[in-house]
Amino acid sequence: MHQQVILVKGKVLMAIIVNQNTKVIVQGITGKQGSFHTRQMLTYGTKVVAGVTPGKGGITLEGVPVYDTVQEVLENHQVDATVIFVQSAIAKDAVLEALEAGIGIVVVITEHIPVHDALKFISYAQRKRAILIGPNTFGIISSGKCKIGIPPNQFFIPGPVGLVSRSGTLTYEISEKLVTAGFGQSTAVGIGGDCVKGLTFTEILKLFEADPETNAVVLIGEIGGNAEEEASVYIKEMTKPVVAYIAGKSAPPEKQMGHAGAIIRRGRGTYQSKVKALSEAGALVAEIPSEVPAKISKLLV
Amino acid sequence: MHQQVILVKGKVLMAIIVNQNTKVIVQGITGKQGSFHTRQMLTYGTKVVAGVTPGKGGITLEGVPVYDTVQEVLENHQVDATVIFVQSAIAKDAVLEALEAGIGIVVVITEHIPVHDALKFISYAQRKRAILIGPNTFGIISSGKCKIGIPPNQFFIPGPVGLVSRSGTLTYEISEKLVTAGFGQSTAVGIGGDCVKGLTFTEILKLFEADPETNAVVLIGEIGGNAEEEASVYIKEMTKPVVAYIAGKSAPPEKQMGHAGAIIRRGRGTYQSKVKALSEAGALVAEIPSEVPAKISKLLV
Amino acid sequence: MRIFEYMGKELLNCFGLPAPKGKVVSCADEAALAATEIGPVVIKAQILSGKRGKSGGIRFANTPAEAKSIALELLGANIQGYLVEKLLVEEKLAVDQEFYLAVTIDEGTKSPVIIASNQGGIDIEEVPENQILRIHTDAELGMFPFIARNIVRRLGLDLNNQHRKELVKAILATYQVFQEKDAILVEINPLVFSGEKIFAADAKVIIDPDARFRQKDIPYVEDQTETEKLAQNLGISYVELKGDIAVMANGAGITMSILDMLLYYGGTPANFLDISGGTDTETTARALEILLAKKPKVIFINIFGGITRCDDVARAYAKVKKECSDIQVPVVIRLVGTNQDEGKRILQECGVEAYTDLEEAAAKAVELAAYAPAGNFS
Amino acid sequence: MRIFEYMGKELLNCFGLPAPKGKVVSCADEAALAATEIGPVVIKAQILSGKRGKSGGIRFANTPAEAKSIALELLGANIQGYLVEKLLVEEKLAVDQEFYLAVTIDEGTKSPVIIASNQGGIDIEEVPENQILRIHTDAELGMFPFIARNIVRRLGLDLNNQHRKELVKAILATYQVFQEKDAILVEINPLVFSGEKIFAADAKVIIDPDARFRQKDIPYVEDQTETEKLAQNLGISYVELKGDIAVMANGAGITMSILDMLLYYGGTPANFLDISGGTDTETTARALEILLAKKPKVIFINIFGGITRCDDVARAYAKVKKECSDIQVPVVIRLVGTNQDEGKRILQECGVEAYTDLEEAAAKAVELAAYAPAGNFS
Repeated sequence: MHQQVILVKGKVLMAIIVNQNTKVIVQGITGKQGSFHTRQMLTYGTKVVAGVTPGKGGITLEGVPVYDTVQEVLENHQVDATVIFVQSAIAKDAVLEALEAGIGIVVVITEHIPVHDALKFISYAQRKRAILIGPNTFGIISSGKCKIGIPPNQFFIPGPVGLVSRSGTLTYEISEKLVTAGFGQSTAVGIGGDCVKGLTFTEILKLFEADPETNAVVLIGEIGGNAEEEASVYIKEMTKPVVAYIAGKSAPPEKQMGHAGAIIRRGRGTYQSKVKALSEAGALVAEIPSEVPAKISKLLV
Repeated sequence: MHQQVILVKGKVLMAIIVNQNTKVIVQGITGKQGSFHTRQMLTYGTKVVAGVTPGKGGITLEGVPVYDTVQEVLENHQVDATVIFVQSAIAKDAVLEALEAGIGIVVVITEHIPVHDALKFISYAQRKRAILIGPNTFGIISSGKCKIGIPPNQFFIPGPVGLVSRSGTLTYEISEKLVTAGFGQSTAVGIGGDCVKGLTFTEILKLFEADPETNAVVLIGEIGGNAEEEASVYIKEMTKPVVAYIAGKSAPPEKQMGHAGAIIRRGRGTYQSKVKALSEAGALVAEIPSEVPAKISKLLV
Repeated sequence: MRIFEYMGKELLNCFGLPAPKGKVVSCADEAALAATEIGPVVIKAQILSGKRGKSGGIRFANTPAEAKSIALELLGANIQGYLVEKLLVEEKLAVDQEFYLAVTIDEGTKSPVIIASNQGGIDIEEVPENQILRIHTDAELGMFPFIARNIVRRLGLDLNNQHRKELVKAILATYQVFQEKDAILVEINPLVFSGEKIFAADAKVIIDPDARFRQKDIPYVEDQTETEKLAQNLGISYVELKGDIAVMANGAGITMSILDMLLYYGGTPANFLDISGGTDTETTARALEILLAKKPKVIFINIFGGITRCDDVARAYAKVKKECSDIQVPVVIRLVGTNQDEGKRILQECGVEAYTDLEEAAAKAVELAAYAPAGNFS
Repeated sequence: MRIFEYMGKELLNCFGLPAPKGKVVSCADEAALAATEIGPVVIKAQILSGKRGKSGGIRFANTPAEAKSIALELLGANIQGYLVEKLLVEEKLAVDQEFYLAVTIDEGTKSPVIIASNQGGIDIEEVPENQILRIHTDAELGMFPFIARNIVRRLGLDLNNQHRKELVKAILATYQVFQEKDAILVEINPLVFSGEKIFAADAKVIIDPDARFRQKDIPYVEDQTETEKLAQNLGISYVELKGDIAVMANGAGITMSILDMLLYYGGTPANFLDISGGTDTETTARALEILLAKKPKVIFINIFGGITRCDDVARAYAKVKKECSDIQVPVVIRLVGTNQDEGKRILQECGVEAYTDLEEAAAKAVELAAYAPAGNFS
């Protein structure tokens, strides 16, 4: 996958996917979420070079020029990544616009995107060899370097822990505990809370394994789906330690997908199945969030 | 593009796209055209290893086993190429079936395929990096080695002339004249008579340029479209001589596509435009078919 | 959004896969009339639950009189927690062969998947692995007849051409409903041959709730309690549970985690309530009222402020406290993030001291619930 | 298959791009009635030809009486070889801005292409290159609003948001007709802004004749002579030309080449007839009758046998010769390929010596035509 190596004044700096030089645009910049988080990203130090909202081209928001189309942005700016804040019904159009224009990193914050739309734009991203994070993700943040998404700024400071998660607020919670315990994060990535996602746990874990700035990884999962079980296959091969926390131990069994879902999952998806797979792969599994910094502390100090 | 180099008993044998070892299946083998031409191909020496007709699996036709699906064929035979004889309405399904199964050479004989279907399967073939010849083509014949398609057997004998054409019977006519004049063909390829096609003139010319068995190329074109003008760009670069014949000098101007077509073609498409482009590129242009062997004769003898 | 069997069958029929001859009825006389027209029938309670057969929701009638008496029995009955309001009265088919067929989404491959088995009519989870086919399609390219033919072949059956064609048709129709109707599941179990024809004898269809805006011709089917509906109208997620500590938090993951934490410390959550979908003061106040109405022993609120502002939530609490003249239930609140100081100040004015540490707050909530008077808990 | 303007406009309207208010009429009273309802109107002859304006096929009427008199004049008239049977009576719009918009297929890129220009209303071939946009789409992925927005931006116009949205809508609708209706051309010239709204003021739509089997809701529109129709029903291609040597051959390329050859030798072809679509004896005999009916000076038949069998064609000749008691016109036949010897034998029995060399045969046909009595040629 993508490992960016950047030379700044002769020094090699690494980060997974994004870094301090990543130039970002915001699609849906004039909406409530888009404008709020553009301000937050700028405050964090992210190089937000432009925004897109059809029909609003020409204005400036938080000092960032707004365009009608992605194509027009690319004629005027160098762009590495885009973050999607548009409403769910038009998200497919926005994502395809970014991919078709050749943007290599697409972070889809929007939630409630129809899953058939997500299937199609994820497939198209693979064809275009682009990195797609989400949908329904908090985004990606390489501490102190670049934040693309919505995590609160104060809980992400540089440090040795890589963080990958399916859930936003839970990640902030654990991140805050880590920071309080003295552990910053190299990069934190939200793979997204929907059933189909662009980057998976495994792909992110591979990047952390190769990242010299990351010494340990925290994986935050949830019941449902196969993602944690599939990640466990790779965790077995990793040289870096992994601490995992899985939410949903007490949640009632999901009613919806029924038999066909069960057939796809083949017994996977439960809290027990995930904890078993992770433990067997050598990950340390925390029972409650506060156990995460404790386990990291044992590993890294 | 694809240049096949095959070692048989230590000797290097070349041909463009197909050769004496190419294993072929026939989709639509039990139809009138499919069965007739399967017999003809077998007579020519083509290695027809299987046929496909849904619902007819299990029978044998001309000694060739028939299956219901391409997938089933591939479980039982090694296959390099397929030739499509199914009726036009289901041609897209048959072509996609072959491509999805991973067959690398697809020759689409069927005519009257809806152009929107052709656009889609040609695009999919590109994605799968497969060679697609046609639709509405007579096929491909590497003289004495392999015939995939419908040309009459007797007019194709081994020789130094590469032949590429948009039209079937006209090709046989010229091929017969060449053979009578003592010039066999290395390979003859029909790019197809429809407005969108898989392989183009230029792609075939490149293969002939690289083929040690080909010393000169005959290009048989028609009025309409840009194909000959686009080929001329490459002919300029070729080291091997090209003789061209364009049919339709006396045809009334095409009524159909009107302005938009004209905008796409920008003045190209007429007899005059094609002859001018070809001549300027260094091709010798024959006025009537019988001039073709005469010009080849001058070049090669 | 799961839809009723008869609706799923109508969709399948639109794309060329028929159901047995049948009628949807909502009174016993209609059931009798349908049986008069059709002959021997199967009568199926239209509820949003599987395993109706085991709960008496699927019955057979040979005469109109029998149909009427069964309908009288079923209509208005409660099966697996669902009120039976409609019945599907359908021809009792002579079944020659049964299949399982479904199309859904495989999150592992990020693509649609067709699941088929020649072991139909029984619970597919009980069918041996090696008798279940899983065929993935390309999300962009979609479905083609050749894929259906491959499935039919790989089912490994000795079928005549007519039956093969029928099965191909059924697979294409099922996939089309999945594709065109934004379904996340279309499941037919069993798919049956009766004579030369194929029929969907059952249909379970779940429509992607996020795609309802463009599937307006599919009627909205309700599968929620009154409180869940109320919450949905507010744009927030609410699920009722059986414990005594009411929970409000922002974010699905953290809310789930809080339920786990309460159990970890020995408590029991009364609900799951994620307010991240609507976080202004007014919506939060309404959400709080939902919790109060359930009369829990303790209310536990956790706000990790991002776009959700701590002061908004604090103001919501203050507002509800004032409107209800007083909140009797003890409330444990933990606030962190955007505008947390202002939020804590507002809460102090209401006499509530906000926590900063989540585990400490959760443990406190469990402790309060353990000592609360039993009568408060409905 | 080109369809009438009003049909194209109906299709566009189905996908969200309206035409000006209008009515299709086939008598003068209806035209007057339409003008009464609509007000000042433009009356457009519905014929399958462009440049109607220059031939008087597009007229304006301010009153119902004017509309009636124009309709009387146009209905039944012959414009550019077409009989006017229907008129489109349409509101005369106040036009603020005009565009050219088309979607067709670019054979070079093997993909759909959208062509747009802000120089609408005039002949697009006269618009300078740098004012014409060509945007290609991915044949598999299709069209999306962002592509339309890119086109609108690149048109380089100073439009307000309402106008931009209207233009995006128009582009999407035009593309959808192209995609959903198997069109090979959808051309709107001009596309106009009238106030805040956009309208298709004209529509030229050509449907892929090979896709008619799945576009059954689009009416069949005839654009052929009686003889061409007859040929089409036989499954063969026939085009009338103005010369005196009737031509029958198998294969479009070779048939075109034969026309060229006849001209090369100083003759003139009377038609293009490619029998490769139907090559049995019966069809070939019927095709031969079509040629005979046109009373040419010479009939020239060239068969290069492949799947077409020379003996079938020879038998067709023998059959027609017998049925017509005799064929008066000289016939030059060249036979090569499948069953050529049997074919030649049959022809010899009819007293015709078949040629083997094409050019020799073509030269002979020209020679015979030059010496044929003039009266034979109608």
